[in-house]
Amino acid sequence: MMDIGGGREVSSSGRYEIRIAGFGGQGVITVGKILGTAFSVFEGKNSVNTQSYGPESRGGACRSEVVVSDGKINYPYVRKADVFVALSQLAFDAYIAELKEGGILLVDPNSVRDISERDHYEVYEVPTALIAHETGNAKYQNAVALGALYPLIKDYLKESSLREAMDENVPPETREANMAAFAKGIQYIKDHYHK
Amino acid sequence: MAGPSEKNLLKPGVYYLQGNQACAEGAITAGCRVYAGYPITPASEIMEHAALRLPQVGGRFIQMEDEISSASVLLGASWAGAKAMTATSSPGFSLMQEVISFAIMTETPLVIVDVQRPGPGQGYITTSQEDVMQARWGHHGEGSIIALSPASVQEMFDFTIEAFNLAEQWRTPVLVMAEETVAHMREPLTIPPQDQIKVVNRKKPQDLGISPEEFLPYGHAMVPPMANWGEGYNVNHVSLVHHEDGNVTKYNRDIHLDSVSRIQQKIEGNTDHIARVETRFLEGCRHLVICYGSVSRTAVEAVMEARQERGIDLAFLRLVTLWPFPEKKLREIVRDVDTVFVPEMNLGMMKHPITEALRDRCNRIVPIPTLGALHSPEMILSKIYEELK
Amino acid sequence: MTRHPMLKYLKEKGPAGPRMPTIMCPGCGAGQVLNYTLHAVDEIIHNDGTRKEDFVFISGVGCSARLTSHYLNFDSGWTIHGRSLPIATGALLANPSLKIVVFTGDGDAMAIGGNHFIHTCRRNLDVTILCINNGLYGMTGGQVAPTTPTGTATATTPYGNMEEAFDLCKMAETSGASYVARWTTAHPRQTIKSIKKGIGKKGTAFIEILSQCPIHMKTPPVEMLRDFKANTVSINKSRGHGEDKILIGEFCHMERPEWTEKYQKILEQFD
Amino acid sequence: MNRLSINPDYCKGCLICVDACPGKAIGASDRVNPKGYTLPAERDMQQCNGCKLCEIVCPDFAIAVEIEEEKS
Repeated sequence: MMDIGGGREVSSSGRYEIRIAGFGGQGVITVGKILGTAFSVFEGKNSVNTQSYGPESRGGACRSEVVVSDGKINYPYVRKADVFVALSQLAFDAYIAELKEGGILLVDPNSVRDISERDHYEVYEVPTALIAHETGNAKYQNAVALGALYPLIKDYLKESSLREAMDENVPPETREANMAAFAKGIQYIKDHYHK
Repeated sequence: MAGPSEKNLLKPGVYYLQGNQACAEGAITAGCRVYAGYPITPASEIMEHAALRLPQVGGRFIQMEDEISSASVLLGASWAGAKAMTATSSPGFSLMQEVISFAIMTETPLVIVDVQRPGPGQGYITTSQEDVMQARWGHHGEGSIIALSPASVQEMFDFTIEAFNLAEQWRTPVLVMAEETVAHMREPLTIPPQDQIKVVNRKKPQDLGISPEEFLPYGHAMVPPMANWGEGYNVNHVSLVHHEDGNVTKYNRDIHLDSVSRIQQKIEGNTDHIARVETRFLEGCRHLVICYGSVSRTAVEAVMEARQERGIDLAFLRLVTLWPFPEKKLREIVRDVDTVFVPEMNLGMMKHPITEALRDRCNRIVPIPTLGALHSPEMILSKIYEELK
Repeated sequence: MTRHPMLKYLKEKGPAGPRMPTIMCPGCGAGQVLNYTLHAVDEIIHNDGTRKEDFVFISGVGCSARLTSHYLNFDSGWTIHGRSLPIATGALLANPSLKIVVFTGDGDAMAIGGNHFIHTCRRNLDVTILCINNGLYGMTGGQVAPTTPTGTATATTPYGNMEEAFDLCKMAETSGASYVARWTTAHPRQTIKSIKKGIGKKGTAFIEILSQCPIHMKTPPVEMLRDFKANTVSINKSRGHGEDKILIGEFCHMERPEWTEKYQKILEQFD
Repeated sequence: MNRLSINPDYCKGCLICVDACPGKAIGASDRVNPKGYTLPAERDMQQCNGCKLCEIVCPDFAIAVEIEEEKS
């Protein structure tokens, strides 16, 4: 697996930064938790997962981030994101400026309609809400997004790590549906972007 | 055979927990077996974790009707021999001040975690360091306090254990002044084998061969031994000015001055044992950043970058304990610097004891205030570069 | 595009941008209670001649409290958790003619605010208390409350709630409130009528409104509203045989001297 | 015939109005607002008796009934 930062205590360079944003109820926070668990529990890397939220448990802006490094992580939040997953226009507008040049941008095109300076990033458009709806429940939008994200960051972690982390962080009765939605996300990227 | 409390402790190893959860696990590891709490963002997860875990280790959890009653539970529990804790956030912390004052005067070991959020009033629900003065001066009356400032999920675990140890060792309430940043953050947490974790228990009169008849609940030593209810020591807990035996009549000013001074000196006089600071790049530095809590994670990154990119001779000092304030230690290690930067998530609070301590050790103190969110490295760096042009 | 008739009582946007839609979760009963309250207030303003500027809405903290926060086009206060009643008391002492309506929740009124609640009723101060009872702490994430049914699993009772719940109306009645009623969000017309009566009553009016929290109860709002209808029975009809069902209706409606009226007699000694 | 107005920005798709309407004049539409909430819509306004229960029970003040002027 890709070594990040060479295990030294580094400042901003030796970090791999992922940000997921949307609105309350889309499962944004769970995705961050799963990624953090995957990196730290199953890949043995150091990672910090943080979240920011408004008082609204539904509908309000919501953001979850994971900073990964083989070394020590001091500043816990994203400084310049390597990967940005945007599940709503509001979230996209709020954080696109902090995605680094050439960074990976994964959006749901049905809610993020206008992407300014598209050529600055590696853009992937996945209708996560629609796909989740097709698997039977919009609630699994975040699992679809996680599945779509995996092939784009597979240099940094194994699919098994993500699956095991999902196993630990979703209610047991939803495990099967989550795994199905996750697989659909991977498939979509394979079919549309050959990754 | 280990009783329920040992059997269900977290096995040694690496976990990926939220700061709030690590805090509750730290309390359990330290021997906390009574938890009382009340819902408040951003501290509720500590209570929720305690509600789940305490019965598993033979402890008892209760959700009380408010913060005043939650804190009051700790007095009764501690007097009845248990290690007890509650966690709240800034508005609830204000409500608990009377109990803290009471715990200081009755020398009652207990732990209160304050996951700070912005104020005043409802303020907001994100991160803050705006309660650090209330921690020291919020309770009515004299007396001192011990307050720790965790900056990571590991420290939310370690410092909660340390808080109980300090409370039991010095017979005093101890505050864990956490911040929403570390409370809601998830990071790897290493839990060492149980026998490698130091757990301190209060000294009891029985341990010192003091019989109930000879026992002075507020006597015998700078830190009096503590008798638990139910063990036949007929101890009266009183917080009116009292003699060593707890007698509150025969008021006289000398007893008043002596007893309250002892209670204060018990903490302030032992700052060297209690207080801790961390320093980096201090040798021959020209300038210095002093910080605490989660801000220290931004500050250390800014210091490294300022040194690497512009070769600025900048050192880093972190207050691990806020109170008792380590003035003597600061004056020993900071001899002669030009500018001292003090980034805080408030409008300038710890800068006051820092200014007093380094009055003749630096040319100027430059606060870097912000509210409601962690400083970004750029915020601190731009101030440093601007001031040191 | 016709606009909802009660929007005239709400601040939809301001210089700092839109304030609506409200922060409440989809299908939350608190929003319905606000709607019913505004319907009641609207009728009072038009029929009884009470001026709009005489109304004051006060709330503490919690989901119920967000109703006043910044949506109401009235004098209002979004105050301290559990302390809206002492604050209302202060307003009455300064100006007894104010029509004070307090939005509170089961936690806000009966846990942290419990002591102030029983004393306000004992004094029979002229305030209308609308207690939106969703049986849990919603804003902080679904913790147990003094009204959570025994046995319920919540964020702080993972092994099932072993405590007994309060009967809020009984407490209000025994503490001295002069008007006490219980409805549910599934009884709109009755609730509106009752709120009108409560506001019109000189003295403490306590109206408990069972309200759905679809998010933490993980149940569609429509289903919860149907349950409210099915699991309640009016005290007039029950005649004692609806024991397993929750009693709704007016429990108490009596004349008791109101605090500021009694104080007026003291003041009048010095006229 | 009475007409319904739905404010797509305020509506949160709880569909309480659909269930409350005595004549079943309102139904869930296939339209979704930017937040993904399913919006209600007129289903059979012949059944609407102008009781305005939908307006009263709406938690978000997002639905309004326009009563048709009585033709003399």
